[in-house]
Amino acid sequence: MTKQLTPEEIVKSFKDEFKTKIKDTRIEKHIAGTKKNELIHIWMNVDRSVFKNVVKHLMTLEEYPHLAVTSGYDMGKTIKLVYHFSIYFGVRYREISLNITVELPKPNPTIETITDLIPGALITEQEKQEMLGIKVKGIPKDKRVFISDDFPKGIYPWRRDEAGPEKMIRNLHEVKK
Amino acid sequence: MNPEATTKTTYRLPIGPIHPALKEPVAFEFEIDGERIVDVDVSLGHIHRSIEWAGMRRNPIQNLYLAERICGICSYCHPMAFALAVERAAGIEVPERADYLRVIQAELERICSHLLWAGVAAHEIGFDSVLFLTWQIREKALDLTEYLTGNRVTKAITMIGGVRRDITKDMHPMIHETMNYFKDNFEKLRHVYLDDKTFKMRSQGVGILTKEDALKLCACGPTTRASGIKKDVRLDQPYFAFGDLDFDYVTPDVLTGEVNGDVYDRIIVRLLEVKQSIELIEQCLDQMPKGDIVSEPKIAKLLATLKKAKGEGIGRMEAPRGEVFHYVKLDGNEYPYCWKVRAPTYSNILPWMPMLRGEQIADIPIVAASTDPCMSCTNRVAIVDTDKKYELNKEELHRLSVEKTRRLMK
Amino acid sequence: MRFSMLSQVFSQMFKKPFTNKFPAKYIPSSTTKFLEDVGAGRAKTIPPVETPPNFRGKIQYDKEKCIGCKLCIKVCPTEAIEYKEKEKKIKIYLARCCFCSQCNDVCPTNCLSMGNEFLLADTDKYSKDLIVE
Amino acid sequence: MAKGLSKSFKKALWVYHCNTGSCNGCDIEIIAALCPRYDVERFGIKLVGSPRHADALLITGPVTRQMEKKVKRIYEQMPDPKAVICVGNCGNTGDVFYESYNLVGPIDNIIPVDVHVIGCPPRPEAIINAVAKAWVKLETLEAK
Repeated sequence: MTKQLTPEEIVKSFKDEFKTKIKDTRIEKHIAGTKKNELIHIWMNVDRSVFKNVVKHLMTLEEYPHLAVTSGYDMGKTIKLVYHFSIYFGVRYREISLNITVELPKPNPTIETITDLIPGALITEQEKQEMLGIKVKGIPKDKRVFISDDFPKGIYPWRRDEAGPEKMIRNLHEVKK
Repeated sequence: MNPEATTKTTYRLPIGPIHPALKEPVAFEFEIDGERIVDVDVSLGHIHRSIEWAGMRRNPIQNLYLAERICGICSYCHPMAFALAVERAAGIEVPERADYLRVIQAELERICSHLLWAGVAAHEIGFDSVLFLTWQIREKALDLTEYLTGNRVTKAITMIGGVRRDITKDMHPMIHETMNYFKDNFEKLRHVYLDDKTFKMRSQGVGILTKEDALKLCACGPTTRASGIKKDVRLDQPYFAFGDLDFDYVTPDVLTGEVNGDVYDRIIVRLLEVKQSIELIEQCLDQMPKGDIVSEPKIAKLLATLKKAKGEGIGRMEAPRGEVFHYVKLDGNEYPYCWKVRAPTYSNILPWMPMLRGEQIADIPIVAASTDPCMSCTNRVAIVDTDKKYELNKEELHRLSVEKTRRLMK
Repeated sequence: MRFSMLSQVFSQMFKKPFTNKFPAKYIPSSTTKFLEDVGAGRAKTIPPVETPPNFRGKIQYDKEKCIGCKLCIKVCPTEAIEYKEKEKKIKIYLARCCFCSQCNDVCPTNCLSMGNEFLLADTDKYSKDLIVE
Repeated sequence: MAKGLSKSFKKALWVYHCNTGSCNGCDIEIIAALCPRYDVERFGIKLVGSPRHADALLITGPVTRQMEKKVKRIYEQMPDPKAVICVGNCGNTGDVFYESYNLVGPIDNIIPVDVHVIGCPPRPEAIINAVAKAWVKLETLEAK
């Protein structure tokens, strides 16, 4: 196993390499059970331009980081994506969750794909494309995953603006008669 | 068309999305070369009920019961991971007794889910008597769930900040009696599943997922542990009271001493996990501290604090099929601003490609079922041929699978 | 052992069957006549598997205690509870209810409780006995 | 329901299960009804793999957009004396999923439903009770 860094060292290693591009990092320690063992979550904001290198740097810490999922939400003028990684699994109490937030401007919400580094990210990137309307550059299979093909094109269900699904909503309680 | 020009083309085999006896609809698209599968393409979304979108229009208490109906079999893990995420976002502390009660419910659900899967796997190979035997044992687990939570399947016992029902002293005899019933029958189940010649023939060397593939595709749960990777959220990042209990990773070499990541190893890992869950429940019962079971009993007050809460949190939990992941962002109004759900099967779909490549058509049911997918389907197969089109439905596909068993038995 | 399941199958033959024969052992020739007999007490149905103490079945509503505070409507995940303006009482549609008993916990005067009747099936989903008034 | 019923229709009611996007809580209760403890096989009820040999359709789940056409096709493929039993509140009124952009409504918007089973999920005995109600409805048709 690679040498295990403490959370502070991890954040420092990111900060040394990307300096100002990493903003408001924070380390959360949660306790659970009677023995009060700690769970560590690291949160950090990353600029879109260096996102791919951040993932490459993360691969140096752990050869195969586990990408759980990418969550995304519409902040009005920008779209925020949160990539949830977790590293150092395999040893008891040692896993650390690392959540990287990337902000995409709404006019052209594009981001590079990371499927060449982590092939497991394909489905979550496809889902972001169809749910938030972002464009993942270089995605190997550009196809809809969860929404059917006859779903109208320009509508993105998680958007809160005019591209939202307002027109499609059906309330199942309307009694037919 | 001169004969030399015709190269051998592969058939496209669409396995229709419609609804086999048990599983949810998902559509496969196989490239078949003769009997061998060349490539697999999966399209999901036939059960997309827009839960995350609906969750952003309801308050967190209502979301608990929305989260519970994401998957009927592991209907405890989703609301619990959601509750963990909201507690971490809003900074709510959970009393220690509630942590232990949550572990008991989690392990009881793991027993129910693994027994259900074992029965279905046997049914896929054509072993209905083993399905009935396994589900007969599972009925006892459902009785215990009903006794503790009031409903056989949807437990409705999670609450943000704790648990809704306590396990008092006079409930302990029923739990111990059920656990002993499982212990006596565990040997019978292990004997039927692991020593049976038919199971060995149909599952050894079939649907192999190499360790490297599993790591690259971020697979999770028993599917990765069967390939020898030590990845288990209960041990890596112990939530609830898993940090206080002593247990270890379950990998096939614990029992057989070697790991080859095929369907047989997945059966081993799941059966060993049932055994481990029984011990965990008993450890919890006698280590459970006194104390109250929820941090804020009055729901109206809890709703008020959640309304003012701001922040984001993630909830990770080890469901019977793998890691369940919830991300919640609260920003100070009644409804959560963002709620992302990731069911374990979400990341076990890509590993199907390396597993199914090179297998025969008759092996599709057992290999697809071996990752215990919460949405796999092998019901209707329409083999598109150049001139004639004929349909194989689950009956024939199942018969194909059973015939293969008989052919191997000769 | 070649077939480890054989020993199970044979030993099962001598055990008492595990089945709980719920309404009757086999189909009665005419179900309507059989149900009338049961109603009249001539015939007896075999009871279902008995439900544990606090089982979450059909909801019971104590009309007098209800003060019309609408907290249950706020917490119900399926919009199954309708508020009747004039008499300040509620009306629960069982066809929409998800039996989570969250309304029982939130009710200040706890006038809602979960019964243990679960044999609820009907040809019309909004029929009289599927709405708790 | 259908016309021209024979005596044997009730004795051997072959059942086809259709999951239109349910959380499979009701589906395992249907399978549990077939397993040793409730054993509906003693009533001649058997789960079949294709709608073409089925007499009754056990349908679960709020119908998603992609499944609507397929549910109609399944309903037409079933031979004529047929009964439709909608298991679980998701199919009756879309239980917790009462508001969505991808669901096309409770099942009786799409196909006529004969018996609604209330419960989330209904217990296996509630499904047996619903099948008994379907027989009563059949007998009233036979009498006509």
